[in-house]
Amino acid sequence: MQIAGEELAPLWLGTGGLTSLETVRRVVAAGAPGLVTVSLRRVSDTGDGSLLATLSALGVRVLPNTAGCLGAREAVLTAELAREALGTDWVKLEVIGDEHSLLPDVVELLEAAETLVGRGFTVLPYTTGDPVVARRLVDVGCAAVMPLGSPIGSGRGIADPHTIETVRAAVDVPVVLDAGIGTPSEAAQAMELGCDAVLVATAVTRAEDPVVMARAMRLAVEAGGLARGAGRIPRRESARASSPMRGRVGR
Amino acid sequence: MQIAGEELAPLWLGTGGLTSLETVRRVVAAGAPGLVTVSLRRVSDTGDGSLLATLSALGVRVLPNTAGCLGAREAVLTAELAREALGTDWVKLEVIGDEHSLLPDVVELLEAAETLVGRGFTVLPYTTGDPVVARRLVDVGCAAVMPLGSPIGSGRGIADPHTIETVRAAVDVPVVLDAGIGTPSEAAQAMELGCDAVLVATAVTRAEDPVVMARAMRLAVEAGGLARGAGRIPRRESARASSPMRGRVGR
Amino acid sequence: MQIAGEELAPLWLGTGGLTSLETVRRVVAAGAPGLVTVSLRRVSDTGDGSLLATLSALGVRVLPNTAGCLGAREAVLTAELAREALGTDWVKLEVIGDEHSLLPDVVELLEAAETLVGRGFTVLPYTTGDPVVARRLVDVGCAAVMPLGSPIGSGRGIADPHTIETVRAAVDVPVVLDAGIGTPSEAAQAMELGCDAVLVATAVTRAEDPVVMARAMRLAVEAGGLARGAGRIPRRESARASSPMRGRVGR
Amino acid sequence: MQIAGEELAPLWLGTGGLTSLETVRRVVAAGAPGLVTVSLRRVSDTGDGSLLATLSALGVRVLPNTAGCLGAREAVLTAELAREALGTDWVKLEVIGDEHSLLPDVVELLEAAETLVGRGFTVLPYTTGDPVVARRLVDVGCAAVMPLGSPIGSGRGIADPHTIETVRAAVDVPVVLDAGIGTPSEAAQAMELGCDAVLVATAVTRAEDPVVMARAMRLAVEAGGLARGAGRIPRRESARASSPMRGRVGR
Amino acid sequence: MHLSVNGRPHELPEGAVLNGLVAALAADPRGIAVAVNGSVVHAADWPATALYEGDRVEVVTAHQGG
Amino acid sequence: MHLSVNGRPHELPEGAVLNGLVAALAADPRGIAVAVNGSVVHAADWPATALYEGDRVEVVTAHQGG
Amino acid sequence: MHLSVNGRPHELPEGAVLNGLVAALAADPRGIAVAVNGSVVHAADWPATALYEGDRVEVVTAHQGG
Amino acid sequence: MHLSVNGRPHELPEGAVLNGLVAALAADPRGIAVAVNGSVVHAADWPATALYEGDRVEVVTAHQGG
Repeated sequence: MQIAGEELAPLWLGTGGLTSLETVRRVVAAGAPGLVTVSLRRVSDTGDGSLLATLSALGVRVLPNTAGCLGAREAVLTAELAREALGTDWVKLEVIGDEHSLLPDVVELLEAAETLVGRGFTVLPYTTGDPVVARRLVDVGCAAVMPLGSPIGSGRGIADPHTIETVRAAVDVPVVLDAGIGTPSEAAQAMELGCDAVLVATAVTRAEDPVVMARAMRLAVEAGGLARGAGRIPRRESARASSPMRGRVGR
Repeated sequence: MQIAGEELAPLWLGTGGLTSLETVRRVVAAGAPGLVTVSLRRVSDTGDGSLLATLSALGVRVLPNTAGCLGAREAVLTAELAREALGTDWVKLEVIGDEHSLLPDVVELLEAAETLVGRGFTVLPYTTGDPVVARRLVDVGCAAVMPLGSPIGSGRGIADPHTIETVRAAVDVPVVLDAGIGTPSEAAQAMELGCDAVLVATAVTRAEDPVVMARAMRLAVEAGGLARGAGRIPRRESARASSPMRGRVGR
Repeated sequence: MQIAGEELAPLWLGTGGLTSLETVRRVVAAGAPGLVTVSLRRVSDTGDGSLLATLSALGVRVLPNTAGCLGAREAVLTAELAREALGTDWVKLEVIGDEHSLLPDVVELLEAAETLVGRGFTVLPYTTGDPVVARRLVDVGCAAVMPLGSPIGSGRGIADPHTIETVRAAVDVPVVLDAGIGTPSEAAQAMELGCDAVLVATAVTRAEDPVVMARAMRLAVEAGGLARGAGRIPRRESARASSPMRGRVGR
Repeated sequence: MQIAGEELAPLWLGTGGLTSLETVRRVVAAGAPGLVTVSLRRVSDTGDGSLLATLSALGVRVLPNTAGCLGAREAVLTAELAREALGTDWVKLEVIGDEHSLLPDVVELLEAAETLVGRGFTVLPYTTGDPVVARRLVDVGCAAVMPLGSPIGSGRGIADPHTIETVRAAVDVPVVLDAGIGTPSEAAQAMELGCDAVLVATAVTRAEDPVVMARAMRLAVEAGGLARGAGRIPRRESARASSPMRGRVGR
Repeated sequence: MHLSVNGRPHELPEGAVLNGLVAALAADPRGIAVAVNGSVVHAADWPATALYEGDRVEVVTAHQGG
Repeated sequence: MHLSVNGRPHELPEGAVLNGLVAALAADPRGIAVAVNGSVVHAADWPATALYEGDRVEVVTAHQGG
Repeated sequence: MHLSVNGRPHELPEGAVLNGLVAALAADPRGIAVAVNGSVVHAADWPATALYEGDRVEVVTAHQGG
Repeated sequence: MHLSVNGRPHELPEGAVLNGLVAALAADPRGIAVAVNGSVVHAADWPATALYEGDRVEVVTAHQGG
């Protein structure tokens, strides 16, 4: 899939929750992600500062997010700081309604998106499964939309597949499933539903074996993408024989 | 996974519905299946007879089935003929209750299984999601159980995932999901639920592009198997932040 | 609905778990069940013996079950004792495969059903969602079939609605949903799917307020039954306006 | 439930699609709704004008909607006309994003809601399952929120029950499920999830027998409301016996 | 003069007032609401409301709806 | 002599009959059913049913159940 | 004489043996299995297997299947 | 003078400039971004950026995140 003319692998990985930079290295190697996301935090709270060095050594694209921002003003400032710190004008725009549900606040999101597009950012907004909001995000210039499957970190997969299909049908920019994925089968389903990429964070970083899970996600996302192009069989109410009924012995 | 001490890849393919032997070749190459299934039919109804030659040239294991048999007697005779024709004592035992639903008749199935085990067959029975029946099939000596996800050819996936988990917990032989799979995400889910292999027929053979779908299924089954070993995150009612909440700008 | 020519209300209630005979009285009054089920237990384990007196004072039909029986022989003896103790030849036939899953053992169930029908019982078997087994139960003379929605006491509702529809289509005797119901919406759904009655035990007896829940179940079962006859609208992929689009202001 | 201090029955009915005023009368009698909704349309397109006379003769509260409005300005004018024509300042506020999906445009919806509240209306907005938007609607003064279960007229029920629970938890005004209900079981489920009322239109008006379906919906909504207060049993992974295991014959 | 009434072209003599137009469209004024150029005009004001070239008039009433 | 009654060891004098055993276990015989060695014995036959060493007796009644 | 071959009526001269019938139905005997009256006859026995009036013969091979 | 640095009270001598503060907080300036009173200050401007009583300074860098 492509963002702003750049070709990216369809699995995107979050890094939050990985327990060491060595694990980051091995997860990135196993998942071969199109990009990895990072957050921006105060130096006094970040501990080991060599994450960026590790990621640039791996040559993987880094996408800063505005995770945890509760309003457009905060999110815009965080995006500006990210551009300064990381030297990229791409941003995963996250504006949440509250710290409990972590669900998007689409009103503040639209305001922040419009502002950042105006300042030259490539904006990838984390949003709900609402196709009308998705269309508005594209109208203000977002480069993709990132609807959630279910709440962040919940591992409940795609709660209502129909919403993803409607978002897919509503916009002509890439659709990236964001949040809720717990297993490879759910990541594959996202692609089958028409997504161009899948962002997985907790499902990999907090799995018992993040490295193996990263590889599983990579294979699943590839499988789902291939399947979309291969034309699935229709769902049928009744059965249909896969062996011929004619020519059976004794009939 | 292993059947009767033999190592097999976890994707199994049906061949019914493929439109040419060339397609059979390309599908087998793309899917790299642990085995492929064939049916036994009267010569006067089989047309092109070189299917076996094609498959043996590919070096893939062939598993004859008793598809379409409505009683134990028919199924046993069909299995005997298959052993004679193909020189294998493995059989996918299928005894259906009627030609409409194509659902197993577990009473006739148990009788046929016991008979065939007694005659030295390695019996792989197509059965329902009933763990008590599964245990009985193992008690009479079946080498695996093959519960259905949903009706044959329906493409409705795994209608009740809990049944697969209960069958998995009920037996200590390999569990192979059989019937109902429509997409790679569903094949991956079967493995995540604890299956050791997945048999896919219609979903590949009647896809718009069977070759690409075969490859997608192969990747998905591998992904699901890896995921089971990698320890998925728990499902949570509420959200959990994947980026740290501490150290946010402006808070 | 009718069993053996007798008209019965479509809500059936279990009595296990009710904390007092007074609660039994109030639950029966609130639920107005077509019948209530009881188990047969050794006198040394039954404590307060006036349950039957209470039920006969209420004038409600009593259906003994063979709950907990692990084989046909046990179940047949328990049914014989029930006929002797209660003076009814109706029996809810339950033969389970193990004490953990409490799922039916359909092989032993079919054997016990045939025996009891031969001895003049009106047999109502607790069975799986397998339509082929359901047809066999009717073939040996059962007066109804009672497929489970999900495991006994699990409150998970109807795990796979399609199985209930297929059982409904497979037999011409009454279908009574048995086991798994947790809420009135699930009881209503059972009726919408074509069941003639719903047996609810734990969902009422272990609710915080069994009396109110019994009334709720009664209303829900009536609602579902009415709906089946009223012809539901088809499910549609896309929306359809319920207000006319013509004549809107300003268009 | 109460809106603006007024007690209303928990079933609300739409009138679109009923084929005659006589059917309107019989459906209202069967459903005993807390209110019925009507649309505002140009006289030249409304045909038989005696709908209002019929409804006022029935003594049922009438709630005008702004169905089909594509922007805040249109919706506000339609609401003003409704107040003038019907003499009520209650309005079901509907602002859709497009004429195909009929899904709410939450940005225009919030603007229209704020304007109408400022002009003294009692605003009942048709909205998405987004709890953050729901909270904003309450913040601008809406008297209730009406989240959709699935698209208008689709009869697909509550696509993601979790969204209704989160909306319920997010606001302290009445929650009325609006759109998508196809069957009584789904209406009961809405109440079980915490809704205070359910608005049903197409599911009744386009049922084969709208009068019987209206009665079924009334019973189902009452059942669901009772159940919420009665404390459902928890869902369990495994079974739990509803008859005692102790004291069985032969054990 | 040329007006738009309920989205359609409409001819009226100079000096026409709203009251007459509404009466022509709806036998019974009860349950009728009217807007001229996007603003509601109360029934009491119909007699005194003159209409002009190009006015956009909406005359609506309740209709069955979801 | 030693019998098994409802799965538990039970002592009875030689010559005991079923009637007495049932009476000892259940004050009110209504709603009671009895099996000896896996066969039901009708209430009418209790007085005439002698018990023997090793008999397995089940005495049951209705209990709350699902 | 009259036989049933693969479910269809079939005429054969008296004294016919299985070998010839199979050859007539399948050019290449590899991958072919045969049952007469419900019992499998191994390929080695085809030449020596006489056919009789009313025999039911099944001649099958592998076919694509699920 | 009293400032707020990353949300905590901070003391600096009169005349302090941003450069020194950043250096004190982060050994390596690469990957560091700074905002004063809600506006980003580019690294090139740190030496010339004087700090004043009450300034709110944010000094941030990349951290693992979803």
